[in-house]
Amino acid sequence: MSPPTLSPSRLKKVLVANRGEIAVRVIRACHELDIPTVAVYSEADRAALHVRNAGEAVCIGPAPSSESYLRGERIIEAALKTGATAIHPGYGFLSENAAFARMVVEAGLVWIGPPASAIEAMGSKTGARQRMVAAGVPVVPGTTHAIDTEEEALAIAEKIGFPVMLKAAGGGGGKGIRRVDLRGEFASAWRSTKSEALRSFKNDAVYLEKFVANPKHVEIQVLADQHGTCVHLFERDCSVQRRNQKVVEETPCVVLPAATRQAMARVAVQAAAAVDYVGAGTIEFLYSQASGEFYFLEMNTRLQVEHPVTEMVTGVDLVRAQLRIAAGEPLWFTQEDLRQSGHAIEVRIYAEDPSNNFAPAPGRIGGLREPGGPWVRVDSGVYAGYEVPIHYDPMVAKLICWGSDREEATTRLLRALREYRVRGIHTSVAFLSAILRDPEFRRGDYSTGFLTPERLAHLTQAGRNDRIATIAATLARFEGDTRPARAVTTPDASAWKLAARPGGAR
Amino acid sequence: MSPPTLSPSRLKKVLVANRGEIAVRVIRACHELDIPTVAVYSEADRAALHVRNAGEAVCIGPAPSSESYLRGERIIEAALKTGATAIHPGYGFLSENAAFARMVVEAGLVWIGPPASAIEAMGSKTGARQRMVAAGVPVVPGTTHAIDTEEEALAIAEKIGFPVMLKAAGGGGGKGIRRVDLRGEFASAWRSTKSEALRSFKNDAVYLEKFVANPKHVEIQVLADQHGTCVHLFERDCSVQRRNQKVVEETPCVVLPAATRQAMARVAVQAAAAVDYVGAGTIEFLYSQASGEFYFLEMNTRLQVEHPVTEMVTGVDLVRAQLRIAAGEPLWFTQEDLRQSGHAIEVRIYAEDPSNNFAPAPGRIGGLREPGGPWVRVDSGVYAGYEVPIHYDPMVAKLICWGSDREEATTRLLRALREYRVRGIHTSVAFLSAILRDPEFRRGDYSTGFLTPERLAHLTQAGRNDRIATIAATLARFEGDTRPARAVTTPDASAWKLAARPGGAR
Amino acid sequence: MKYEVTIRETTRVVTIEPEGACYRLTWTETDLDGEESVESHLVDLLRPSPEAFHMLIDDGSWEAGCVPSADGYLVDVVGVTTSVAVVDPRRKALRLGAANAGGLLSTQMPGRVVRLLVALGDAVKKGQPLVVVEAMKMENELKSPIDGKVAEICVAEGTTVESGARLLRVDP
Amino acid sequence: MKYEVTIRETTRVVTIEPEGACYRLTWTETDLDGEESVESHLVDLLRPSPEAFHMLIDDGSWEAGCVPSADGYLVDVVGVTTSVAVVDPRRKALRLGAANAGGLLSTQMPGRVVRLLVALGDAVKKGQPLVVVEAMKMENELKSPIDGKVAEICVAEGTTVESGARLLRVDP
Repeated sequence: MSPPTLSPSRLKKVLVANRGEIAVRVIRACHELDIPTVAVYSEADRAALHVRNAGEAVCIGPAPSSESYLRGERIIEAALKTGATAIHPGYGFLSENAAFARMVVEAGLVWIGPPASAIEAMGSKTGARQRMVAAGVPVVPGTTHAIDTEEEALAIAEKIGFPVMLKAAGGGGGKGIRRVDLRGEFASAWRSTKSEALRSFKNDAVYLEKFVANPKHVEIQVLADQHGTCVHLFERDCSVQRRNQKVVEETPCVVLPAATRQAMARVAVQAAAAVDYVGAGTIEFLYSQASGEFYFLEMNTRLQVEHPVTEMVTGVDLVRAQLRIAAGEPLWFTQEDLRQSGHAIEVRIYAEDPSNNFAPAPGRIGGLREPGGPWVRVDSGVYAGYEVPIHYDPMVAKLICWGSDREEATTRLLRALREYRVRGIHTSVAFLSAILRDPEFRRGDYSTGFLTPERLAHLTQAGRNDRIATIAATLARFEGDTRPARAVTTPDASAWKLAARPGGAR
Repeated sequence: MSPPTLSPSRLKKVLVANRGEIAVRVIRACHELDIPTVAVYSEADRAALHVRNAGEAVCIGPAPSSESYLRGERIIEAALKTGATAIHPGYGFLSENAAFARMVVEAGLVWIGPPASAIEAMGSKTGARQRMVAAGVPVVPGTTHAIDTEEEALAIAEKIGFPVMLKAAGGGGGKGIRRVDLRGEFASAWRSTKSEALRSFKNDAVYLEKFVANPKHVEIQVLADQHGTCVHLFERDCSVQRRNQKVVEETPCVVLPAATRQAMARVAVQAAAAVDYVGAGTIEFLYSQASGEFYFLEMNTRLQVEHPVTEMVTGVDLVRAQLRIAAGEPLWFTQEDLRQSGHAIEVRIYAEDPSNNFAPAPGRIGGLREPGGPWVRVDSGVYAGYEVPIHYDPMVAKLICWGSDREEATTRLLRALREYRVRGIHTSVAFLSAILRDPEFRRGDYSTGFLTPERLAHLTQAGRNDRIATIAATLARFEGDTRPARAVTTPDASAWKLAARPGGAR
Repeated sequence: MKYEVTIRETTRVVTIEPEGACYRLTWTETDLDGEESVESHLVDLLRPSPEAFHMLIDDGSWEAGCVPSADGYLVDVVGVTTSVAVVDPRRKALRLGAANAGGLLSTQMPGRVVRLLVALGDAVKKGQPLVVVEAMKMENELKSPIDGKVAEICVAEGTTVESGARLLRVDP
Repeated sequence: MKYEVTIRETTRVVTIEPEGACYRLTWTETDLDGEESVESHLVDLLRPSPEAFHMLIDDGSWEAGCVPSADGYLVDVVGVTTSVAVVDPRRKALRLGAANAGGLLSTQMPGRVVRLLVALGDAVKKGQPLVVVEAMKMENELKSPIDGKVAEICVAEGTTVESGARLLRVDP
């Protein structure tokens, strides 16, 4: 895997059209290749970490993303003004916006992502299903087109058999999806899915799929260069989900038979080839542990939040790969060079209160100590003293651990979570520890139905230490009441205390 | 490499007889195996990170290590008091003290290290040389016994040929070593080596070796279980040294031919077997790039500071391995399972001022931001607000990066150093970056003579940014003078400024 | 000194006194069966930074973060953040007199008021949604704590509110 | 406002004025050939914490740490820490009058005084070792800044000293 040097002409300076941990991640990859970087930021993000870490920074508008991070023309203007020659979109925001991808290229800039045509082909869920069927890729039984009327939809549902899933054709990110278990619930589900689809995606087209019971969500990472070579980097198991949002991701998927892994990977490369894909992409599948079958779900034509677990087991830096592919380099390794080595697990740290129905918990991080040591990776978007803003996604960091096997990765992640200190806001840290301690999670055969309401109720109460909290709060109040002028015990002040401490220094 | 579960009976609770980053490292490994931990600390270390991270903590005496970390009987007392069943010594302090190892075992505790007999056998440099010669291990030409008189020593030196090295038989850590280039310098070198040996090691025995010109310092990591199995984990190149102290360590050693690596590893396993070694150990060699020959230098019968680079390329957690071996488990992998995958480099972050002849720079860390992201490992012993004490070693952290090849590891480490922010004290961060940018370092064929006075003068001046420092200090002073009541611009206060900023928000 | 320390509806009366260079904390703990036992701990406290409390409690090493909040502290221990109210009983009567807690609606979460569902003077039922606050792309409905009449509205649609901010008052 | 800012024997006279919500800093830079050029920068400053200075300087993103020290600030930029003295010229005369800098010996590094090599009244030469301070297992010899006589000794052997502490005074 000896890489040639990066062709320098096309990536003189990269603008990162994103914020948070992913903007920091991309900036890091650029700096490792000695490519200068430009951050863009909204007025609410002057203090954001990606602004601190970038080489340059340009303000592109007010706090709401519709007035800043989603304003393609301002981003392109910032690139031209600072002399950036390429744009990396991260994930979310404009990353899967084909029109923006086109604008970037038309402005004479390099788009670090797949061609607009590939984004479009995969952007419509029904269109993608049609293409995949044509390419011989197995899809979940159902319609490949949006359905016009409720009557027609109901007829199809009865033919396929309940339960079924109603899905917004223009949807994504777990929204616009509704399960219907019974005939009697169909009418109301149909109407609410259509109206949510219209509201969320400005497109009320809805299609229908068979509901696969207790599936695993397994996805395959692919990388394709501009010269027709496409490889896969194995799978990720992202079945721990809450409200269709991934919470924990790992690789390998322990219950996936080797032959199924190979078949799934082959199909994924086929799917990418079918849309002339270039860059990093992910093909999502449902995998039934009961039947051993798998079905194409959708393709994400961008970097995924969970890309680090793949990096940890393959040794391939996916963002570096995106940059080199965008610079026109051929892939510098073959499918045969790639191996899954050890095991990696990622958890997403959110600013939310698990004990209060996961209410968002923005606010000032009064103190922060991130874990470290061997095989612990923190992809963070925050720092001590940072005010987590109310305007954006509540994810503050990702924590990834590698281990020589799944047990080692799990216990290492538990250790790292134990070290994680986020002060002044609620986070999901203890909830994530509780998931990692759950016996079903430890077996590895959990499905997307893992986080049942009962299990959530149980897991969100784990790890309480009320006596220690009682002691700390009492000390805080007492020191505040009795020594308001100097409330902090400095290490110095404590030195003399040792001598007086019973059983202490001798 | 599927590990059996840890035999639980012998390691119920582990006391870590050390401080700083290595104590934190060992505590992490224990917590990953669900083993409770006990920290010991001196009165100067109440605020140390290892005390914060451990499960329990016991004060064992005043600041000087001779009254705390070197007091074996107090450490054993602390173990018995807290119910610890085993002691891990880290490196330095009592880690290579055979008498302490014996005391631990006699107290009924598990010693997480090699048998006292192996420590003793390797503790005397001359004794070790004798044993190695007997075991067929190549040693540097010279004497295998301490030399009695100056006359005798001079005669041997003339026979071997100048330059020669005078070495304290009881020495270690780069101390008690003196190079003699000319006959005329011999008398004074002899006397000063003897007196330094007496002062530092309470043992004035001195022996003599041929000086190997421009060698590489290459060492082999071994792991041996209690059941007679010993494997090696390849080499580390630790040739970047200042005053015989390692500064940068990497693996693999790029100029080492595969056949030499194999021969050296075979010899290392032989050397370990010759003393019935158990646990993690390192055999150090001098390797001559000119002749292709290598010579046994000494064996370190403990964990090394630079163990992380081996972990990163082999995937083996060496501290976890120490614990499992001490618990009586057989090694759970074979030599054939081990591979060198990619490349890893470590740099040591010191509290010192490179621009002022590397003067120690203890003091309060006014702010700290450690780097993160993919394949960046920070083994730190400090935190923001911590006062680096004057009493101990100036190393505050180690930074380790892995890459799929040496170029990737190097550029990643440069990126991580660029992110490293240690406020309020001088550190070696920029000096380390300058080393990594040096063309000779980049070629990889540097020897232990790499850091010449001329190169040091050059490297310690790199990376200055006086204009930025001028601007920042002026701002600090101006805000202090004009708004003493509220010297800090909060993110909030800055929001309104954006609107007014020329070319800012629109 | 005595404090009433409340975590999730459980209140402990904690006595704290300096003892040598440490602190002694004592309280009576009631277990699930109603059995009472006295807890007494000697705490060697170090505050590496104002919000970080490192405590050696009978040799055990514990760390908590305490960040002052509207009604006490936000305390985090091993990843769990909890609101802890600490009340000095001598001042309690005073505070209760001043407050009018029953019908006050405030937000636990900073955000933006996206919809006001009631107008001044409206009769409302306990549990009826009154205001919708949005943060991080999630909407939260805040419900009336009591039956009554909307007596005061302190925010308008579009207002950005801090955590703990008073939104409106319902009088019984 | 004007300041004299000194880094490693180079002094710049820097003018700083608020400009809109930013600061304008101006000074004359002299290059190695003695050529002078005027530098003028608009700085958007954010202090995420008291010691952290994040600066957008003409769109460039820079960060420095500034920790107050005995004679100004310890400033770190991309891994290099430097002492920076910042003097208000209007107050300078005053300070010079008070100080008696020439023969003062102070330590840059906190540590322990392990040996005093001179006694009160001793005649000493410039460069002659006067005191040995130890920190982190390394000994540092501090030398006389001038020829003269030891006029004052402020520490004893075994004393622990802070960075910047005055150790002794040599009068010419």
